[in-house]
Amino acid sequence: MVTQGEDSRLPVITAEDRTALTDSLRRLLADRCTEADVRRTMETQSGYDPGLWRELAEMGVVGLVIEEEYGGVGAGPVELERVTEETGSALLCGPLISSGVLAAELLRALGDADAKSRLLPGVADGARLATAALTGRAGGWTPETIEVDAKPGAGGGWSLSGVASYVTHGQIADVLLVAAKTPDGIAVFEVEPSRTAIKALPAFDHTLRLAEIVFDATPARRLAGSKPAWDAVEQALDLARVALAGEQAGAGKRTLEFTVDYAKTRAQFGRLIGSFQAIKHMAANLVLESESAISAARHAAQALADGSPQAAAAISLASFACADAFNQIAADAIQMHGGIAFTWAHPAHLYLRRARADAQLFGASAFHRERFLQRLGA
Amino acid sequence: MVTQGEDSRLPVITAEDRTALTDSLRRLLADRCTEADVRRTMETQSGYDPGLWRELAEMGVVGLVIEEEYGGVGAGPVELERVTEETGSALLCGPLISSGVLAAELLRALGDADAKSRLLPGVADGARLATAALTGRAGGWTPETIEVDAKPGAGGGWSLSGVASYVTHGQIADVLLVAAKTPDGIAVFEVEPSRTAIKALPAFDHTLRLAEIVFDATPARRLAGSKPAWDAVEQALDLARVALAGEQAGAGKRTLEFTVDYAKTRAQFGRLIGSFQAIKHMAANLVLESESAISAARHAAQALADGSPQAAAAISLASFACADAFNQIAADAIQMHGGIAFTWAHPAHLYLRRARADAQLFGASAFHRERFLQRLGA
Amino acid sequence: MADGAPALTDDALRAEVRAWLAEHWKGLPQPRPGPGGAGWTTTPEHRAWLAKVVESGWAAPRWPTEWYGRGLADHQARIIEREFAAVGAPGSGQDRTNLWANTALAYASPTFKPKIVPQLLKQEVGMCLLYSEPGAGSDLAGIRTRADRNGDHFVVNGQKVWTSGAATADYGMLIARTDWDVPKHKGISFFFLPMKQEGVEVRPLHQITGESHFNEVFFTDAICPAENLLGAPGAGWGVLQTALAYERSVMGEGARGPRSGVAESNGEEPLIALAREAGVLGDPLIRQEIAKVIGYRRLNAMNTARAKSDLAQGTSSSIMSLGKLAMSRILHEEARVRTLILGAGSLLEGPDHPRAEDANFLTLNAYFTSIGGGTDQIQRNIIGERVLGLPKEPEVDRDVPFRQVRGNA
Amino acid sequence: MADGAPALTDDALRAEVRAWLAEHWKGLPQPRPGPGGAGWTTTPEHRAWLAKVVESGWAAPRWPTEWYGRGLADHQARIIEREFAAVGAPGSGQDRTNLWANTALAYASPTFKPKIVPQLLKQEVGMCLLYSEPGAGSDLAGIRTRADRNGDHFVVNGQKVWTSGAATADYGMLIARTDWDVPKHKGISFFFLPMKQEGVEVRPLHQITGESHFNEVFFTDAICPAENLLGAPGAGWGVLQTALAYERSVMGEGARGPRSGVAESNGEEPLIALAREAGVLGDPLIRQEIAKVIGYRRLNAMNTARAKSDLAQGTSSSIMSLGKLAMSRILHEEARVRTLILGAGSLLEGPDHPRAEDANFLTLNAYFTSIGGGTDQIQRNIIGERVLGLPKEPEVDRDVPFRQVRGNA
Repeated sequence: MVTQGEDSRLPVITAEDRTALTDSLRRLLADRCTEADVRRTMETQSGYDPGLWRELAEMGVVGLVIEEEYGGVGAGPVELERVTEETGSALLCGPLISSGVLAAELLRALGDADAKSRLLPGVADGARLATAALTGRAGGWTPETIEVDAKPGAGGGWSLSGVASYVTHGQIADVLLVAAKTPDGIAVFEVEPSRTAIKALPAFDHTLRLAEIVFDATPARRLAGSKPAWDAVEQALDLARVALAGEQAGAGKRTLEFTVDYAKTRAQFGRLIGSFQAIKHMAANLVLESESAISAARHAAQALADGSPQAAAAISLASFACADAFNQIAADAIQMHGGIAFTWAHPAHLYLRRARADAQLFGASAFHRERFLQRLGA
Repeated sequence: MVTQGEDSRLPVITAEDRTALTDSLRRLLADRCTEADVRRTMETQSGYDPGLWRELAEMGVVGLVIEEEYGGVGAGPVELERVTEETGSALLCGPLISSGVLAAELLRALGDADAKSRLLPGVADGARLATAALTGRAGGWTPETIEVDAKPGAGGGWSLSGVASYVTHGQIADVLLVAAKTPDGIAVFEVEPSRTAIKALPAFDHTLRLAEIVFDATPARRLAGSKPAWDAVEQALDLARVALAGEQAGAGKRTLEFTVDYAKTRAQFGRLIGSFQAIKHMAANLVLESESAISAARHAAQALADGSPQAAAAISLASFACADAFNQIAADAIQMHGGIAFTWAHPAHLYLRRARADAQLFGASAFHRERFLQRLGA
Repeated sequence: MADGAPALTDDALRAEVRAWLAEHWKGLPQPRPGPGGAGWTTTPEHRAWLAKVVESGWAAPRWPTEWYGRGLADHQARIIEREFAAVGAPGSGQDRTNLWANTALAYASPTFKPKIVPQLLKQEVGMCLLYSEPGAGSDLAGIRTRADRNGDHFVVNGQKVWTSGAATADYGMLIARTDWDVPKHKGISFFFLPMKQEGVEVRPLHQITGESHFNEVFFTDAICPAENLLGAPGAGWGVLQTALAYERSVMGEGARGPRSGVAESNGEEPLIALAREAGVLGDPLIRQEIAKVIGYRRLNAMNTARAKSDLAQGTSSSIMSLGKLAMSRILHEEARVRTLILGAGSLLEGPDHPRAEDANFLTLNAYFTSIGGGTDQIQRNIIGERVLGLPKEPEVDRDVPFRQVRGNA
Repeated sequence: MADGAPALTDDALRAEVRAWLAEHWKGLPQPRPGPGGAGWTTTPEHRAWLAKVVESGWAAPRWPTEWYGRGLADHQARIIEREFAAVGAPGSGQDRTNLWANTALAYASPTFKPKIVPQLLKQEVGMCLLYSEPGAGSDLAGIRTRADRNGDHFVVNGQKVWTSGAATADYGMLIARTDWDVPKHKGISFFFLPMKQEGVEVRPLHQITGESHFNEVFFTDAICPAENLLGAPGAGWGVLQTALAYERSVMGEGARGPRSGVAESNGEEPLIALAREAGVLGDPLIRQEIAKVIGYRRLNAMNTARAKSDLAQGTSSSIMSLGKLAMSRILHEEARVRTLILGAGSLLEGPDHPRAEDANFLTLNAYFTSIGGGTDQIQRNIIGERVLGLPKEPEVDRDVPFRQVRGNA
């Protein structure tokens, strides 16, 4: 079933397979990732539901984009995006993007055969959680924001010093990949999490886990790679951005749906509020945002799958379009609900919190608009 | 009646005088500056109505801010702003701001006694039209955009070479003041218009007149001044900006008024369109814009009159707030009118054209937001 | 197969079209497409070619054979369209795109249909739309142009606006009120009105942009044969909805850009090229704004592509209805950003200042999209009600005889 | 002079106030203003001072003398307020600002008024508002809390939300339905409900921000004496409108900013200080956004000042009604710009991340202004209808007995 090119990801699973996968995933999430489940899980320390995680792994969702020889499904960006539309819609808590996408794709992009065979099988079957530390305290996910320095030590080993921040699910990671500055440019290292000082950062999006990690002459293993390490990081970031765009598109769509449902049942002044133009027109504008986000996320996934030279532009377009759309939908949803959404008990703010988090991860909208324009040659 | 400080303009006419002046002006404009008059005047080559201009001069409007000893009224920014609210509301065509404000204030700010006594009386009584050429083909009204170079010649004279553009009413000016670069910085010169090559520029706002002026070793008289010439230019620009802000606030208010009137009489779907929230809420948002513009223009005028150190910030705030408000009101007004406003015969587009012109003159919104922030110490 | 013809395989069909085109298609003198889709390419060579396409059954292959079609399914019709497109030959796919012909096929009377349908497919007659009125802009059901039955014809009196192509049209698709004593949607009838008669006067309408692409049309005892009625008397509202659906679905793709026609350099995005030329491409603020507008354009194109792909897969798509609203935003925003880029340069107009001309023209002409063919506000109602299923507003005049509706007394 | 007292000159009045203040005002222990205007400053010293102010006629000088006033015109009352303000003494101007006292003075019954008015002026009783219900948010006329007459009292059953100060209040200003067989606006009555009784249960409401400033209040056969009815039975809607007008006019000035209370440096604009601290003050994009928000704030302040000045000159001003809508935009935009400045920093929360806490709190709490006290949408209706005189929407339930209104069956 797998025919995976180096620079393009050809369709490896059929449209029918894809539909079957997203259908089962939707059913699983409808059953196991209800609002009550999300609220329960987000209050736990680890921030994910290990039972559900195992089921996701068995379904192939965790190892979706990992090559088959390492126990993954070997699917590509198109399948990934459809999957994250579902997980975003359900506000799934957990390290799906951190481990199964960002870290896994970074390993794949680097191409260090030893690291892949040691690490990927555990990531693919969900037994080990991986993440990647790619930026410093300024955030930004660019080479300039890296605050970790690597020094070569004895016997081919390296040691890292400095700080990485906004590390998604860093506090629960078994496998930690770190981008650090070396005398010959940026390289990626594997670090034993227990050798670092990991501080959980309190996230405004309670369904997310973020960590700041301090390295102090921490021993590290430099990963080999056939391309400049930052190119590999960009490749991993781009796949994570596609996944995130899908999450945003799916979450935005769901938010709009429950808001429209409310407008169809809530009466004020003797009329359903959805009959008022103030509400109806706001909703109509949001349909455009929501559908555009879905188009953008899917288009970016396809462009990446095709190995298109326009893929980076398409991904940055999806990044800012989906972030802006989800934020606007989530914000307007609260306004459209009125007082009821101003309570802690209402789910609308959970989506708004997720929208605000997603809008920052792996680069904010202004960054992506600038990158989009650069990739158009401007 | 006049007690005029050097750096602040104390109230020189009473609130009652001011009300009487704006009331008479409003009556005059209602009679002589109807939509038909505006359309007729804007199609003339000169772009103003000499008969109406004489009446404005007799009423004291043309010489409003010129000192009494030169035949003016000796009023200040507060009176000026109230007057331009009226002229803006009526879409008055003509060089009121170019001649009676920008050029007159530049002469006052420079303080060249000879030039003032030679030029101001004619400007004040409306017999001579003056203007100031303060920027080059890039627009912008900043020192860097000046494209005219001045060289000292024999006998204390100077000669100018280069281009000035966006000169308001340059093609009908009898008196031409020009900012030019000299070896010792920017200076202001008096030039005989007939010694220059003046090209009328076709303006999208048909009620406006713009010119590009080419100087080719044109003889010029350098005007003396007690302060750096660009400071004088800024002083003149700031007064012109206050006048323009008043014009925008008044025109925006009028545009909103006739649009709301339309919404009260036009029926669709068996209802007056103003009863639809789509129209009503757009109008409500525009009330906020319109009233804020009036507040901003009046506040800037008062700050300038008081000689407040915050005057420049207040003026730039008024410049961008009034420009943005008038543009939004004029744009939404067309949408609210529907098809009828898409015709040449409807006045809405005349206001939109004026809004677009006013938004560029003497610096656009982005420039003023930046200047505002700088003046706040950022 | 609708007509019981033997089923063709896709490959056989493709081969047949290719062979036919290879034999008949020799190219045409430079085509001159009319403005806005309402005009016609009128060279004799062009018409001769169309006649040949129609008679060979390629013009409307989804239609039944008795109406110049071949009774083919959509996907086979698209094979034909693709082959025509591949060689640049016009005339196929009219069963999808020819507003006039589709409307006539669905609703024309048994005596009128055989006359008009071939003329429309062969584009032998010019057409225009006679919908909007000065008193009924967004509210088309509020029209007051009247058509009164008189024996074998109707007598038409009233006024229409925003008509393009009226001066040269042979027929106008007209909605007029034939019954004033029933609620407003129920008293409207739909006609193919002959335009070249004394009772029809066409006057140019001067637009906000200074152009005159549109007309006002006045009817004074104009005559329309009864057989030119489409659908039953009083059933015109339904006919109109069908006709409007065609228009709206294409409006998201076809709005006008800048007027000057200044050649854009080397295929670069026009806004990037403009900013580069104006020397402000390095301005971070302007860069963000440009990115937003290009983004809007691309998102709309992606939405349209997704809608088409959904349709091709048999899934009906609600995305299509978003195009017009999206295009309205694109045009207004592009006008704003062009102005931002030009700065003081936007003060000017005329042929010596083509960039300013573009920005200013677009600023005004964007209203053609945000007002024309149903305002943005109406479009949001449609999306809210038809796509999202939100409840309608209470309609105060829905059940009231039209004579009693406010403003019609 | 309303009471036939000898007319005082402004100067004489000013001298009198100054002399009185000089004799009596010795300052107070640090005042503790309650949140949002709904709470009270409750120190004994404070109350003693207020009692003195009230008894001397300075608390409500525009009111008639029999109600602790002096029957003065507005401009003389303002002289008194300015003298109090000059020395920092509280308690004057209550005829302008004390919502509860003004409402009671206008509408309380002859037996209740003498008891409650002095208590309110002296701030001896705590108050809360009992308007909103879960089922009636924007549509206050749709309330379903009922008050049924039973001899000399009413029996109240139902539920209210978004009440602040309910736990400590002595009375709540309550709207409840007393007649279900008339249209919805006509069956409502207005009460001063005693809060400290068994039938009233107050539960905290957990807000979107995680705070609990508000309560839900449940009534189970709560008792309200009939003399506590304000206005006639069924005339509560008019009383409510008067009371709401007070609230709206101050809401534009009093919305909450950031929560953290991080000290802003040297009086610099907070957004400028924040951007400087974050190292992004040089970012041209962020500079534009900061300028816009500071601009909105200043424009709103200018509007408010102009409205007050118009009022002082006797011209009624419509600008006041804009403040709440303006403040809503200010808060939402400031939240957005704070987020832009912080970037990834906005991902965090909690005491170790006060800047992020500010931005995130403001993002959520801005809805308190854009939803609470009438949504922005309702506010736009009010501006459109009351300021611009635009026609109302057809109201489907205006003339329908409340029992038959949708959702009340």
